[in-house]
Amino acid sequence: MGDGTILIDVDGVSKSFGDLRAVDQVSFQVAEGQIFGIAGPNGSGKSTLFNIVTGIPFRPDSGKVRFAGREIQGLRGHEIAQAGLARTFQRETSFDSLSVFENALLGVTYGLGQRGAAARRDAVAEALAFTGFSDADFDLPAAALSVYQRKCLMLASALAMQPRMLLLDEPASSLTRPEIETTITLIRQIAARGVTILLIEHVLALLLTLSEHLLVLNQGQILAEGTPDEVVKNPLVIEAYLGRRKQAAA
Amino acid sequence: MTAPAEGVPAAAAPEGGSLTLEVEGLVSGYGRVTILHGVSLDMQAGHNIGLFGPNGHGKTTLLRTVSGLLRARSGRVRFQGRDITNAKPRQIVALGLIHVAQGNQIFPDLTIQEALKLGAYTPRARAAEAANQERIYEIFPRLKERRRQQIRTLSGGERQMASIGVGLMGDPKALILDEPTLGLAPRIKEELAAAIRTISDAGMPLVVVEQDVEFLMELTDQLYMINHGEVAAQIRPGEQIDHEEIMAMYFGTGGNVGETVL
Amino acid sequence: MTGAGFRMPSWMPLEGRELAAMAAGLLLLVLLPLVVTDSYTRHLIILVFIYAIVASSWDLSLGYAGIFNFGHLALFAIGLYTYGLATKFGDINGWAAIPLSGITAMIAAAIVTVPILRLKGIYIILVTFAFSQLVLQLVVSQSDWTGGTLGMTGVSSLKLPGHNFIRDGKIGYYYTALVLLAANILFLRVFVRSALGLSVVALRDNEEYAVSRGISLARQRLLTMVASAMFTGMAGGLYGAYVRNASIEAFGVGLLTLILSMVLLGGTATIYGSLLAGFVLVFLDEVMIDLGAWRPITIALLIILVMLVYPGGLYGGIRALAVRLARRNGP
Amino acid sequence: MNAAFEIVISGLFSGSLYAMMAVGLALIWTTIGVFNFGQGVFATLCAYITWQLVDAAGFGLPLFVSIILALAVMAVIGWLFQLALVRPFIGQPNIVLTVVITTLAAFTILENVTLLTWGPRPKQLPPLIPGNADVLGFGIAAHQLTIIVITPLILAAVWLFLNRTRTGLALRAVSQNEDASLLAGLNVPMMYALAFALSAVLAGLAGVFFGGLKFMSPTMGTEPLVKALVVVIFGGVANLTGPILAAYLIAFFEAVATYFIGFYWTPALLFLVLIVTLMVRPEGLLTGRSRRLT
Amino acid sequence: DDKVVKIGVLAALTGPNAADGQETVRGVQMAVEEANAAGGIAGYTFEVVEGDVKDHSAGAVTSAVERLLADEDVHFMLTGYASLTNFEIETMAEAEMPYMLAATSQQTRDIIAPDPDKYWCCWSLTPSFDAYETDVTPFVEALAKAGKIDLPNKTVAIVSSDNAYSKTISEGMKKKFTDSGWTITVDELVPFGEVSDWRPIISKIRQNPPDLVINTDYIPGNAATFLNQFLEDPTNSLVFLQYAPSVPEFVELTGEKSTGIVYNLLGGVIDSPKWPRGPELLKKFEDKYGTKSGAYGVGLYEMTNIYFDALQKVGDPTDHEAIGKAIGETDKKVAEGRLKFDPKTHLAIQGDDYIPITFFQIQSGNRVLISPTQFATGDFQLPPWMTKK
Ligand SMILES: Nc1ncnc2c1ncn2[C@@H]1O[C@H](COP(=O)(O)OP(=O)(O)OP(=O)(O)O)[C@@H](O)[C@H]1O
Ligand SMILES: Nc1ncnc2c1ncn2[C@@H]1O[C@H](COP(=O)(O)OP(=O)(O)OP(=O)(O)O)[C@@H](O)[C@H]1O
Ligand SMILES: [Mg+2]
Ligand SMILES: [Mg+2]
Repeated sequence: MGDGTILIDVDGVSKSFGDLRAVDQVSFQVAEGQIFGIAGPNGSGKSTLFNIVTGIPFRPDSGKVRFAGREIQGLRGHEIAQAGLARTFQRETSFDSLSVFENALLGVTYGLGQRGAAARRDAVAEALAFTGFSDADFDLPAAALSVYQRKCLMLASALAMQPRMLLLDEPASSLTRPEIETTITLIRQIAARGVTILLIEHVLALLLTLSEHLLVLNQGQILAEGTPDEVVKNPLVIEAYLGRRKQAAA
Repeated sequence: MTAPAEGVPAAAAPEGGSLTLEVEGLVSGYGRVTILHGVSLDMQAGHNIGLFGPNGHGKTTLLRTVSGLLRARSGRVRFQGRDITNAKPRQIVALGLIHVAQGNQIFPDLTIQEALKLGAYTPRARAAEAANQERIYEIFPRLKERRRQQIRTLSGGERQMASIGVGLMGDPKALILDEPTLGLAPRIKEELAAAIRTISDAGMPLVVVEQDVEFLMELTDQLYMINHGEVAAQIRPGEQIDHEEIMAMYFGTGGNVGETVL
Repeated sequence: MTGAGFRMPSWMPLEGRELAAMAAGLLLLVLLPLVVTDSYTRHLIILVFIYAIVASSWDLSLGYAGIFNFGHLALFAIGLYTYGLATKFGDINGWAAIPLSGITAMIAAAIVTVPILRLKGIYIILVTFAFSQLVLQLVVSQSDWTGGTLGMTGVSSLKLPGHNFIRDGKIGYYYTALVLLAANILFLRVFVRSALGLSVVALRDNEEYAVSRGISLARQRLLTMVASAMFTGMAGGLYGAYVRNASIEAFGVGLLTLILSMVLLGGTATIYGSLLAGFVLVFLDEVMIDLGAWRPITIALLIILVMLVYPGGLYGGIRALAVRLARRNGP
Repeated sequence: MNAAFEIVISGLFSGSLYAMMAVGLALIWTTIGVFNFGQGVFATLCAYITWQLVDAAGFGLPLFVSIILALAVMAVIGWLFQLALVRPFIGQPNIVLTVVITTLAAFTILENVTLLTWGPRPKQLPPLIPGNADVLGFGIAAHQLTIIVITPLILAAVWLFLNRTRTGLALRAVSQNEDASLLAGLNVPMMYALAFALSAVLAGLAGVFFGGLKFMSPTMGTEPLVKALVVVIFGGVANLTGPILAAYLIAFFEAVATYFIGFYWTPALLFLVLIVTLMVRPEGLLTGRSRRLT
Repeated sequence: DDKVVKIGVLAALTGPNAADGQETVRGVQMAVEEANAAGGIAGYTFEVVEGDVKDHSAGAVTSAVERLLADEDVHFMLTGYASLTNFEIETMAEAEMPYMLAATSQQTRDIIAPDPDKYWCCWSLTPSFDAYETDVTPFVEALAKAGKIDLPNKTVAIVSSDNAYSKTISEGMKKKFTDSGWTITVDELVPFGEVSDWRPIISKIRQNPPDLVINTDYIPGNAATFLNQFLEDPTNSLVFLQYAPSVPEFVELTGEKSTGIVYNLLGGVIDSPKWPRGPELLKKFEDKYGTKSGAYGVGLYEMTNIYFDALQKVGDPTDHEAIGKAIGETDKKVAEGRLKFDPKTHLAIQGDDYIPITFFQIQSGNRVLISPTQFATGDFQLPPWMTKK
């Protein structure tokens, strides 16, 4: 699907906490429309990478991030979001004192979404329907949702922003198989709309199925990169991340 | 599947008969809503049980009721023959039934070290504190590296390790794990399974809730499927079960067997 | 019922039911003086109105936005002194001085927002409190103008040709205060139900998530603070016109406690709660006037009781009751 | 030299009083995550109870016996306080604000109860140690010297208890995650009770210090409370070290500023400095994680 | 005969100044009970209604005033002090309600002086405070002349608090002292409120010991702390404290320490056998309530009686204007001296033959009136910490 043009170009970004280099000189490029997977052992710096790319809650210590030809590493979090990068969080989050509808509405209002109340409402309704909510759910308080629904809502509000790029942090963690299946289909459909996707996941069923290109981090540095098939065969990756049996399975 | 039979010290089954944990017609819920409509399950001494089933159908609620966080509206819970229905959590912990809760939200402002120390709060646990800490640092070297780091700043997986660690510090006679692999990378997941298995074989029965059925079947041999707050199906120990059957049951709740089974 | 969003008319986020209720309430208060004829009771109601404006505006920053702005009363005081100085030395007409009070308060709010932009939770308490202390110090030290700790007397009353605000049985101030209150509540309700209002709540619920949805913390915080200052400052001006003097008691603990009690007893993030609690507190205080020290004790006990039974405050409590009644009368 | 000495003494003395008030407040905040506005009236109450016990018009007991008894009473009051005003709201979304108002209300109640019981006329406690002491040839009231000396000891004890004992650890953990605490076998209600009893005792002790220092009135608790709030927040609420340090820092700042630029502009200057500091260090003087408030 | 006149008292029944408030109400109560016991006045008996001014905030005072005004049986109001600004005088004038107060006189004068006739309602027991500002200097110099103290270099340290009362007085004092050729070694203004540690200021004073130390911060607690800390290491200076030592408990709480302290009072009760009404009323008050009266107890008692006299004269309590004027014509020996009002300011006239400024020294637990001589009950004695060649 990707037409090859580079949408985001991450160039040697680093982030340290004290003497811990959580992300260390990481560079990669993602083509428009691509689904780009990021894997790596726990604490290898995946979420931190998301954090510094989106500027939430902090910026990189060094390095550049070029998004659609524009340097964004200096921008504030909300500016980056408005530039078209929408992210989800590893722990399912929501605005608990707002309704499902309002949660998604915020995405439209402050993202790239349409102007005009009517258009906004339709966009929200569309995004919610797309992620599997029925009209009946719109007035539910977000606090009352189950784990899976929260993940969906988080996705809906991200989509409502009409982003050019979507950063998903472990969308499948703690989901059941059927739910994982649905999520896979969902992400495929999003990509089909031409939205570029950056994907962190430990559930290989989802990661390996979806990723067109896979990046493996270890200790904040790039350990391996390539197509999923190449990467899962890479002994370094097996050693650091997959472990013996998974590799056999893969 | 590794058969449980050998290596299980029969002595581990105390006077209360050969049942480690016994749940009878348990009913509980939150506020007005009832979640559990009479769940019963038996845990044979020396066997580990696994719970699975769709999200939001009461697995966690069941565990919370067993460990005293939620009041049982009716029904009984016995642990090693003792009736612990609606006992205070700290009494249950004192008996050695330790519950590692779902979601890795333990003590955000404490360091890993402090949290582990707190895990060994009961006099029972204090005795074995040093040994347990060693063991945990073996299973999760990462925790040792980061022992002075605030838990809120840990990565998702690291936090999960920490909360399992805190549970093990309680020197459990029996261990309840609610979705222990949440957010864990494949390899550490494997190692966790292996480690827990070893500990468990040395006489620490397990109750495990897990979405990853493979992982579940590695650890346990007696499976219950919780659906709509009831036991929808179960597989007794020793009973020959094949993978596909389980999957079928599992997907019984909708969704079809995807082509992407590893 | 489905999608609240779908029922929002695009020009205004308030729902029909709420508007109707508002109108009804307003009508009630407009007609009230026909029944309440003695000037003392009217005086008490005027105070309730003025306090309610201050409290409900505070509810915006404190309740909705979760900004722990403990300098809110300073904004009121700034309005008060603006009115005093403007009318006494700038001999500006009182009717012009009240909006002016609003403006100065808004400017002050904008200024105090700068240092709290990066701050979280309780650290905001300290800065805003410090801010109010600085304002107090400023007022006290400029005694040539403000009268320092003596306060200012001879602040001029509101004037209308052919109407004497002082000997009219308080009817003039009653309606002036009522108009300001109505405008204030309408403004606040529209604010909180608008997209801007939602974004403010979102920031309170989960800052990082909100920012990731393109919401600017700095901008919304500034807007909230300034909005909460607008009517607060004007209320200060009206208060000055009404009591015709300005003294540093406006910074005092007594007033702070009263207003805070109104916000929390009424129920945070409700706007209406403050007015409700205002009536309750002021009139309770009145009926128990002869109990001396037992009066504050009883009122305090009552506050605690309400919080225990209805952590959502009086407004929440009344809603709960309404729901229960509805259930009982329903099938 | 003379001046320098006076400034040091002044700093140590005020610092001790601030710290004494602040540490109780900080204790509640770091453990339970709420502000107890009752802290001020705890001081008032304890001073009056002690007066009742020690004064000839009261029971005329020896001072130190009276203090011990009064502190015991404070512990009970603190426990009741959390039982009625804090415990019921644990786990609610805006507990911080709710507790602000409930404790403020309790403040009003106890203040007026004091007014009704002991009347509005000023009273005074005997000094801990009467007479003047002589330090390096300078005179200083023995009472104040005592305060300067014992306060750090008490603070150190509290600090060690909280940071070096398992109970202290539990105390800090319990409000971070009540379920997890229960599952670790903690006696949660006991922990809350302990935290409040302890901080009530500390505030009470501060009250006894004040009572021997200035005239007691039912409203004597307000100013120390406000000061303590400033100190605690400025010090950073992650732990006790911050507030304690802040207390002495602020006191020394005031002493120096008062001496050189005069009493009048010192508060203003102090507040300016506080604001600027927080702009540079948004998480308080000693940076540490601030608690989530909502 | 059941014709009842209600007398409205504005007082702080709750809050930080409840002590003064209580004393105020008791003073009025005492007068009213007497009058009623004596069968009333002009055929009327009396009833006290209180208006709680709480923390003296404008809102609270307005409420209290409005509340009393709303009661049409109230025909007279009085207070020790109600609001910070005395703005309620305006309200009383508009409501044509006879009103007496004993609050700081400066604001009263500022309000009334521009148009005295408009304010026929309102009269102040407190005389002009000018004497507070001007009379300390001659008093001290007189002591020196009499050889009771040395003034080697005519230096004075003046500490004040930033409140209406203290600040005005200290400003005036400074002017007077400099005009009389004194040098001011320390001039400190502390923010209004509690001062827990005076040390930095006292150490400044000690830098070069002055002949005279003045603190006009009237808050008793502050004054006591100041005294204690000064005495930790006293300089050879006379210590003058404004107002605080007149508070009954001051002496008993500071004990021996206060011996030697000098203070003065304007419109205070003259506690001297040479002015019998003073001691008599003080005793009456203490016998009745078991606590000593400060300025307000006896003061309000006298004010109430002034009203009774006016009523006696007019006969009709509802003729407010007549009552107001009658009060204005008062010329009577009261506990504070001879009371006569200045028609231009409606303040009591000040002076040795009217309301005198009385100087006291505390001598081993007793307040000794040492000036003016016609009331003096004793002589000045050198404070224990001072020396003299
Ligand atoms: N605020 C922080 N302070 C200190 N260390 C931090 C902070 N945030 C993250 N870290 C550390 O940085 C490393 C990378 O964290 P990160 O969350 O990016 O890991 P991750 O790859 O997302 O792991 P997981 O797969 O478990 O989510 C971890 O070791 C973590 O402990
Ligand atoms: N604190 C609560 N208050 C009210 N309802 C709750 C609460 N916690 C859980 N529930 C509801 O109880 C039901 C069962 O929840 P529970 O967590 O036991 O399911 P589960 O099987 O553990 O799901 P998961 O696999 O997502 O953990 C869900 O519908 C959930 O919405
Ligand atoms: Mg992560
Ligand atoms: Mg669960």
